[in-house]
Order: sequence, then structure tokens, then C-alpha cells
Amino acid sequence: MNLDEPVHVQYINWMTDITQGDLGTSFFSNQPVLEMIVGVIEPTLSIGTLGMLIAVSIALPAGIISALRRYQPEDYVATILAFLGLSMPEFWIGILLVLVFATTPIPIYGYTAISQGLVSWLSHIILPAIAVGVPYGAILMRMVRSSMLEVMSEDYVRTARAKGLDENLVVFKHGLQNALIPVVTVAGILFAVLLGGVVAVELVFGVSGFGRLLIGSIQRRDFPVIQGSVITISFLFVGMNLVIDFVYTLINPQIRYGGES
Amino acid sequence: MSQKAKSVDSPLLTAENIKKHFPVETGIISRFLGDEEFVRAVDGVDIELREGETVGVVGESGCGKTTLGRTVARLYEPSDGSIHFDDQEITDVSGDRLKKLRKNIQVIFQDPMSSLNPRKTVGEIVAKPLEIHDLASGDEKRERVIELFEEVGLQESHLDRYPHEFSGGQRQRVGIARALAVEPKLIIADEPVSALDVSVQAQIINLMKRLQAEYGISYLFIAHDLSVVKHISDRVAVMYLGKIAEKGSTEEIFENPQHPYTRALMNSIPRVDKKRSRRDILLEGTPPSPSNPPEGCPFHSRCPEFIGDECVDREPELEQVSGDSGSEDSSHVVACHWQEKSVEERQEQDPFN
Amino acid sequence: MAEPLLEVENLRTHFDTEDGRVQAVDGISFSVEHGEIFGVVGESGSGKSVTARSIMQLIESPPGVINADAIRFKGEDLLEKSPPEIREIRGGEISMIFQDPMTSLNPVMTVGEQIAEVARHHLDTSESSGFWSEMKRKYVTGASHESESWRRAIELMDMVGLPDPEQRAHEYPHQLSGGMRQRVMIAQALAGDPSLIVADEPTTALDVSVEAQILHELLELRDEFDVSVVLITHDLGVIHETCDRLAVMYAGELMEKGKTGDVFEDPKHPYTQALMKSIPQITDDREWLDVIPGSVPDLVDKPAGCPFRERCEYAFEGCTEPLVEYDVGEKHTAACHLHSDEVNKELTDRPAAPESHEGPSEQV
Amino acid sequence: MISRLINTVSRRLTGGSETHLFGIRSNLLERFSRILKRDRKAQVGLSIVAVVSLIAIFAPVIAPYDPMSQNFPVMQPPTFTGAHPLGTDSFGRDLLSRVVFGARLSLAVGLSAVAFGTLIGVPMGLYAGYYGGWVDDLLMRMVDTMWAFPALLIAILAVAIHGQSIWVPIFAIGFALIDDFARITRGEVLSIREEEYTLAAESIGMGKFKIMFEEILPNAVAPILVQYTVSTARAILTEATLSFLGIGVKITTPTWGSLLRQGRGFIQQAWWISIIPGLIIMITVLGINLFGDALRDAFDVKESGGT
Repeated sequence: MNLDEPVHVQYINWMTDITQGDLGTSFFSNQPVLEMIVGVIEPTLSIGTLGMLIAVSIALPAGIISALRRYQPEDYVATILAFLGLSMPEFWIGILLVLVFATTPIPIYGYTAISQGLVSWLSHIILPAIAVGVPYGAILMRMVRSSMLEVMSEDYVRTARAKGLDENLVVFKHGLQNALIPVVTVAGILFAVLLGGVVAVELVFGVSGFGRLLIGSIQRRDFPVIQGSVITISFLFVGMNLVIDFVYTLINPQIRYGGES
Repeated sequence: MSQKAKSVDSPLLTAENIKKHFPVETGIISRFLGDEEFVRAVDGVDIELREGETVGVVGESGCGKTTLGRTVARLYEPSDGSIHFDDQEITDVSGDRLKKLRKNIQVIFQDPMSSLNPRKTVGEIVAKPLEIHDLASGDEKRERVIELFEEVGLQESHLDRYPHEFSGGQRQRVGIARALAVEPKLIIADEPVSALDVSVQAQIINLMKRLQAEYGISYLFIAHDLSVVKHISDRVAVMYLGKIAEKGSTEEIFENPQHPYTRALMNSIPRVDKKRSRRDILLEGTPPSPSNPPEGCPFHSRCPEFIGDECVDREPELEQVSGDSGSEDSSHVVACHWQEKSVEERQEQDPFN
Repeated sequence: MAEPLLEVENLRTHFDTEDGRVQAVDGISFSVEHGEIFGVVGESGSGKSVTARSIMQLIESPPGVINADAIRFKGEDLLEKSPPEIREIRGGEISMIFQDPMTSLNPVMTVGEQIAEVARHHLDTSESSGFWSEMKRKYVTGASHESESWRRAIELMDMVGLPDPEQRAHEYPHQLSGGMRQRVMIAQALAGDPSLIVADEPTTALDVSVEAQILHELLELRDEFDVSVVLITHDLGVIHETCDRLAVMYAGELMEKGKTGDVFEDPKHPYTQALMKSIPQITDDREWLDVIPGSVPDLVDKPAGCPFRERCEYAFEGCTEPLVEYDVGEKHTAACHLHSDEVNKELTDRPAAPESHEGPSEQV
Repeated sequence: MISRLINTVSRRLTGGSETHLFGIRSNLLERFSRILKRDRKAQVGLSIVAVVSLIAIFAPVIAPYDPMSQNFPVMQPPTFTGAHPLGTDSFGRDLLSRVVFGARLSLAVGLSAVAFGTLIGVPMGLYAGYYGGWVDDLLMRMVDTMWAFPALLIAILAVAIHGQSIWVPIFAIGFALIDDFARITRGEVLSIREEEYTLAAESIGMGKFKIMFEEILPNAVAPILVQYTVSTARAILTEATLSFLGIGVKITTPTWGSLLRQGRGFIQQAWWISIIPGLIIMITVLGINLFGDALRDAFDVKESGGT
């Protein structure tokens, strides 16, 4: 970095470098930043993706059941669990898991790459993924519940019943897709929650991922790495946004075919 | 064009060639490139109103009648045209002059629930215009509000209640009291009874008529219900796709409708006094989009009395109906190419007979 | 004479709300004959829509509770049917058309599929309409456009006057105009080949010109499909032009019932009379409309007796007695104690017109 | 007892015809107190919020020791009675005292952050929603950009530039909340603008500014209030995460998050240093969430999942 040049020249140089895939070199290790980030991104993405999968696969059925059995035992149990899940920081759930699973064969420390065997990989990321997935799933579940409740009181659901469809078809054929439309928008916004969670959870489980690199470089004041990480996070966000937009157009025909004819 | 003979008592309101176009929601880029699309909600309307008179505006949803009312009330900025009120140009007044105008032109809205702020008591709602225009304060204000309440058939005990505690008809009375508070010369009534129960509609209509007789207020009465409009109006304008299809005294319009649209519309109303025969469905389809109106006569795509090429090629202008009720200065005008044909020719094809 | 298609006996539907029990329908009885259009007219809160939904048992419970001596359809009491049997009847024997065609159609399904689905469920098509095959159709393969049900959908869309049905069937509700959406609703109601259609304010959300088209369509289809219709509306004109017989409802109770011609020519209930006089007609030249003072009563903890007595110009002390339906003509009844043998007053000797044209102010 | 308190308060607030509480008047407060009377969730939530707030306010009175004092045996496990009911930490500080003072700072950070987000976000949304046009375009593009800056990212930048301090989480969380508040307010304003009473206000000659604050804002308060509670809960959690990561407050500042950070190295040896503050966070956030949910029920606000 040519620190003696004026700031705007530095900035332009830096931007030029970025567009060429050059995020600079670490002050600390003298490694190229891009290489460092690519080296640690796998565990982070693994935990994040599995966490999201866990969240969605809990939230969807739980939210639907909770809505359909409103004010019945199932709903109360789901609601209490969801509120608990909503009220714990991810890393603290991680700490609890570490304590609980300390004496079991499930590893509570470190990470092995997916290339070294699926089972080992999975066993290392399952606990961190649960830790990040639970709060995320809790929020989603509440969303699914309220959205489902709203949809079930819509006129077209009454129409479906008046057609003589049985309740399962009314819910899953006529209700579900409509109920998911608002949930999908929120899922994107919640990505911020998930990302922060993964970074903190990596610290708890001693996973050398992106989060550790990030936190380490802040403590070392390794500015090129911090800059590179910030750019990476922004890219992840934009990418996530695109995915969400795609899913959104997929489930909402009013976006696909605008306007009255 | 509008060459109305200026009568001795000049009209209270004259609106000439009013246009109101709304931009269609498009992306920022196409707006930047300038290919903006417009909904021509109101597209060149002339309308005038004398003191103490009620002019009815009718048409189907999307014909621009509500937009016309709001533009005349200067709630919307007209895109083109000029409005004169009480011998003053009000087309682009703003600031204090606009505020003064608000004291003279008031609006009654369609939905008596939506037009009252749910977080205010009806007393506060009716008092608000008095505060805004510094007409009364303190005890005097309260007195005046009570007076207004009594005038519209509400009681003093209602003052501190919230809109949701009232029935639809009572809410509309509150709306009328609010409009009345500033003692306006003109009230734009936008579908004031269409959201009300049948048995309550009559109460509100009679109330409006009584207030008119008492205070000499003029009404621009906008509605889709021809029977209501007929009942309350002195003159009537029929709108279609942002334009006036036909205009005249209530008697002329209802006794001798000239425009095929007016005739078809009257024919469509479900009646309690006469059964319509089944082949009488004369208005097919729905009005075209006002962002892309048809060439020529806007009504030609649905017209049961379609003539031919001239309807498609050339837009008819509003012309005086000849031989109408004998008098020369009749205000009955209609925009239809049948006016250029002979009476016999028209009668031969008339599907309404 | 053959037994009626539908017989409702002493239907009472209430809702338990935080404010108390709302007796939305309070003991009404009527019957609908084969091939007949039967009108139910009333203002908002008169219980006409609840009546419609009670027949179909489409009342959310809680808070709603349906009670009746019987709701007989083709001689069988619907209240004694099991849920699967009721589902067979809904859409297959009795179908419904709702007021707002925009919100009553599913926004994320093509209109063709929404019609085809009914055919699959209620007609003998070769296609399975089980849960998993429907789910597969919806989320995996998409609806087949060669199938019998789809062809039936297109055929029906054509019959109810939708232009380009082949193409329209692939569109979503928001791509259609209000009138076209209501035609889709009608096609959907016909798809299961029902004997009775309950139409709840089918034209209220539409413009008069479209309203006329839809009513015309209903009349045509009645003949073509030999289906009876219960037409629910607040518009007396609509009733007059389409119905063979009608019932007038007020505050959950039946005020008057009879052939359309008889009731309109010679209404026997003070409420019917007052209602007819209060609406402006395109042919009338009255300076002032006749007003019914006050507003519809609160249905929470409704007092016994005639619900209209507070607003009735003929009210007398007998009006607090429970309502009874009196015969006032051939198949013409009116629930008004003025027609009882002791009173038997002619409603034509009206008292002097009220002083004010608006009548006294309403009570809250 | 609590419901009686609420009743009294709401009666006091709505007694006179001219009383306002952010425009929420009788019907909303009545509805809330009605929900409070029969909804267990609301009662638990409000009780927790009340107790934690009292602890925070009276921390110096309640805490048995100075939270910074290191004069005690190191890593003493909790006994739930005696001198150090919740044990001591790795520096020999009394955990109970630190948790009590932590309540003060954590709540202060959370509430300030949300206040920051509200004070900037709500006017932005109000203005954008009511005026529309290019102002709306511009503001919403800004909000969209903010969306890509989660609290984590801002905290990283803030710490990199400024170093750790109590202002870092306040600013980072607050900034990240702006777009939530702006979006929710704007959405609400857009639907209120459709209501005819705003047009009616214009027709009687009210100025735009007056309409915005007198007619529109009071009707948008309910969802904003609900969002406020949700965001406060979220802010407390985020503060904990940031401090745990070492990009929040200084390690010497006793917030719940920094207490957890101190426990990080001793999870196996001294579980209580990590578990107890975490438990306190959970209970507090649970209380706020339950309270917020009761508000949501009372005001009939849709779940928007705001973060």
C-alpha cells in the first residue's frame, strides 16, 4: 500500500485492485487477503447453510401446526419453545451445547473439511449449526404461524372449503404458498442475524472459520484483512438478496405477471 | 367548445378543460428516459355550477368522477385546464389563498369510516376546521360544534366518542358536520351514501337536501347510482373514461337520454317497478383502461349503437342536442356521432325500443 | 307437489364474542323449490350472509354455533351429516358464489386450475384427487392441460361468457377484470354440477353494467343447468329482476316471505313497505324520500319481540310479543302482529307523515 | 396486581378528553389492559420487564459489592446463599454484583441503540411515505443500502476506527435498526395515506406537516411500538454477541455481553461465569418478547419479523 499517496488515489488503487480480485496483503502474515478468506470460508458456509436448513425444517412444520392448532397444547408448546429460542444469543446456546455434549462422542471443538469425509464433517458442524439455527428458526416459526393464521382467514380459503376440499388440501394446496410469501421476504432480512451468529459460534466451538479470521484481524488491527472481510460480508448479503428475490418471484405470480390485462 | 351564454348570475364554479393525468408506477430508469406512461383519469372536462345548485356526476368505477371532484376541490393539482370559483381563478392558488379556498369548498367522502381519524373523538374532528381557520375557540368553539351536531341530527352526548362507536349513517353525519363547520359555498360530495345501508341512505340524502335549502349550498354530487343522482341533482353529467359523454338538466338527461352510454347505463339499473327482459343486456364487457383509451370515440368498443368507421376514426365533440325541450339555450350536450345523423335513421336502429 | 330442494327450519346461528352473544340469525324458516331463484334481501347485519354460510356449515366454530330444527337438502338433514359427507355436498350438490371475486379467488393459482379442481373432486374424472396427487400437481408437475378436468374448466369458462377461455385459463386472478373474476367464480360454482347455488351478494362489488351481465348469466345458467339459486343481496332491484320468490330479513329474523310479484305489489310488513319507500327510483319524482328513522338494532342481547318496533310507525304494545308468521296471501307470510286476528289492521291507513323529513335522530 | 396498576394508569391517561399518550388513546390502552387481564404471556412478560428495570435502576442499592472489586476468592462456584450467591469470576469479583450492574449497562445500551434507530428511522419513513416521489426513492435507496450493513459489520468498522467503547454497540446496533424502523413506518404511512381522513384533513385546510404529525403518526404508533419492543430484545442479544466477540464494550465495562466474554476461556472449569449472565439475558429478552407479543395482540399488528 502506498501510504504516502493522497487518500483518493489510494482509494482508486484499492478499488481497481478489488475488481481484479486483489484484496491486498495481510499486514500480519503477508499472505494475500483473498487467499486467506477463501481458505476459511468453507466452515463458515457449512455451518451457516446447515443452520438455515435446520431452522427452516423446524420452523415450517412447527409454525403450521401451531397456527392450525391455535390455543391448543401443541400451539402452547411450540410458542413457549419459540420464545425461548428467540431469547438466547446463538453463542450462548453453543456454550450450553458444549457443556451438554462435552462427554459424548460428538466433537465440541474444531472442524474437519468436507473432503475428509462426510460423517466427520457433519459431526463437527452439527452442534454449531444447531446453535445458529435455533434462534433463526424461532423467528421464522413465529412468522409462519402468524402468516398462516392470516391466510386461513382469507376469503379464498373459505372458497376452498366451500368447494368441498378436505382440510389438508385447504391448508397445503390453497394456504401454504400464500402464507410463505411474506415469510420469504423476512428470511432475507434475517440473514443478518444468522451471519452474526455464525461468527460468534465459531469462537465457541474453536472452528477456524471466517469469524475467527475476522475477529483475530480486528484484534491485530490487520486492516487489509478487515477490509477484505467487510467486502466479503457485503457480497454475501447481496448474493442472499438475489436468492431471496428469485424465490419470491417463484412463489408470487403477481410479481411474475404484473398488471391487469 | 364551451360557449355557454354567460347568464346573468355568473356560475359559482367554472371548470374548463380539466385534465388530471397520473403517472403510472414505472421503474426509475424508464422515468429517467422519459417514456412515462399516464393514466388519463380526467381528460378534458368542462363543468359549471351555480349557487344553490346540485350537479350530479355519474359513471362506472374508473370513469374519473372521483378524480374530477378532488381536482375541482383542489385536493389534486390539475394537469391542465382552469378552474374559476366565485369569480376568481383558483387553478393554481397555493398557501394562504388555498387555505382560504378550503373554507369555501368542502368535501364529503365516500367511506364514513375511513374518512374519520380513528384516534380522534368526533367532537375534535368537527372542531378541527374551526381551529384551522380561526373561526372559534374555547367555549365558543364547543358551542358551535354542539350546534353543528344538532344541525346534522347528532347529540351533544356524542361529542367525546370515537368514530368506531357510531353506525355508518351517524359517521356520515359527522362527516357532513365537519364539512359544514366552515360554512362553505360548495360541497363536493363523493359517493356520500353508497357505503350506507339502504334504510339510512334516505336519511342522509334528505339531510343534504335540507341543508342545501337552509344554507344555499351548492353540491357537486358524485355517485354511481343513477337513481340517487336523479333524485338530488338539478343537472347531471355522465362520464366515461375521463370524458363527459352527456350533460344536461336532470330532466333532459333522464327523459331524453341521447348518448348510447347513458341509455345503456339507465337500462342496466335493476328496477323494482319494471322487469327487464332478458335480451336487454346492452353493455358488454368492462371499460377499457384509462392509461390506454381507444382511438376515436372512447365508448365505441362497447357501444350498442355503433355506427361505423367514424366512431373509430374521430372523437365526437360535445354538441348541443337539437330540438330538446324546445328551448334555445338548453344546456343539453352530448358527444356522439349520432347527433350528425337524422332522427329517423337513429330510430330505425334503436335497440332500446 | 314434489318436496322442496332445500328446507330450512328454525335456523338460529349465534357468535360468542367478547361483548356477549350475537344472535346473527334468530329462528328463520324457508324453503327453496327445484329450479327456483329464491332471494334473501336485507341490510347489513340482517343475518343474510350468515344464513347462507349456515346452510353450507361454513361458520367458524368457535365463535359461531349453528342450531336448527333441520336443514333438509333433498330430504336429508345436513346437520346430521358427517364432515366427509358435508364435503361431498359442498361444491358437488350446493356451491357458493361470494361477494368479492378478487379476494375469493386464490391469488397464486391459475383460474383454470381453480375450476378444474372442483371437477376433479366432484365428478367422475379419471384423475385422482387424493391429497398427494393434488400436492404433486400443485408443487411438482403442475396442472395437466390435457386432462378431463382442465377441459371441463375451459368448457365452463366458455359457457359463462369468458372470452378466450383456452388462454384465460392459464391466467391468475389479478390479471382479470372484476366482471371476469366473477364469471370465473360462477364457472367454479358450476363445475361440480350442483343442484343449488348460494350466491352471496354476487354483484355488490361490480359496476351496474357488469352487474346486469352477471345477473343475466345467472338466469341463463339456471335454465341451462337446471339449478336452483339462493340469491342474497341488499338490493331490492336485483331481487325484483331475478327472483321467483323472496324473503326479507331484518336483524336476524324473517319479516316477510312470498312471491316476488306479490311482495313488491303489496308488501304486508311495515319494514318491507318502509324499505321500498326509502329507496329513490329512477322513475319517481318525489321531493323527499320516505325515511326509516334510527338504525339497525344491536344484535348483542337482542330483546324479545319484533326487532323493528323501535323504528316502526305502526308499533303498538303487542310488538314486544315473540314474532309469529301470519299468512297474508297465497304463499305469502308476514311476521307482524298487526296481522294477528285480534288486531288485523290494514297497513294502508298510515298515520300522518312525520314532521321532519329525517325523522328523529338515531340513538347510539 | 399489575393489571390493576395498568387499569389505573390507563384511566388516568384517558380520563380527560385532551390526554394523549403518543396518540394512543382509550381504545388501544383498554385493549392492552384487557389482554393483560387474561393473557398469562402478557403478565409474565410485564413482570419480568418490571423487575429487570427496577434492578437496573437500583443497581447500586441492590448489588452487595463493587462490581470492580477483585478482593474475593477466585472462581468460587455459586452457593445461592451466603457471601457470593452467584459465585465469583476469574478475577475474584462478585458475580451477583456484576450481573446487577450489567443489567444497568445492557439495558442502557439496548434502549439507547433502539432510540437511536427510532429517532432517525421513523422520521425518515414518515417523510418518505407521506411525500413519495423522488424523496421517497432517495430515502428508500439509502435504507436499502443500510440493509446490507448488519450491526456486526458496523461494529467491526467502528472498533477498527474508534476502538472499543460503550458507544460502539450503541451506534452499531442503532444504525443497523434505522432501516427496520424506516421501512415499517413507511409501510404504515403508505396504508394510512390511502385512508380518506388524511385527504379530509387536507380538505379542511390542514398543512402537510401538521397532517403528518397529527393525523398520520398517531395512527402509525402501534406497529412502531411493537417494533420497538422487538428491537430492544434483539439489541440486548446483539450487544451480548458483539461484546462476546470483543467488538463491543471494553472488557472492563460490565455488560452482560462482556461478562460472557470473560467466561469464554473457562467454560469447562467455571461454567457459572458463562451460564449465569446468559440465563439472565435469556429471561430478560424473553420478558421483553412476551411483552411485545402482548402489545402485538392488543394492537392487532402483523408479525413483521423485524430484527
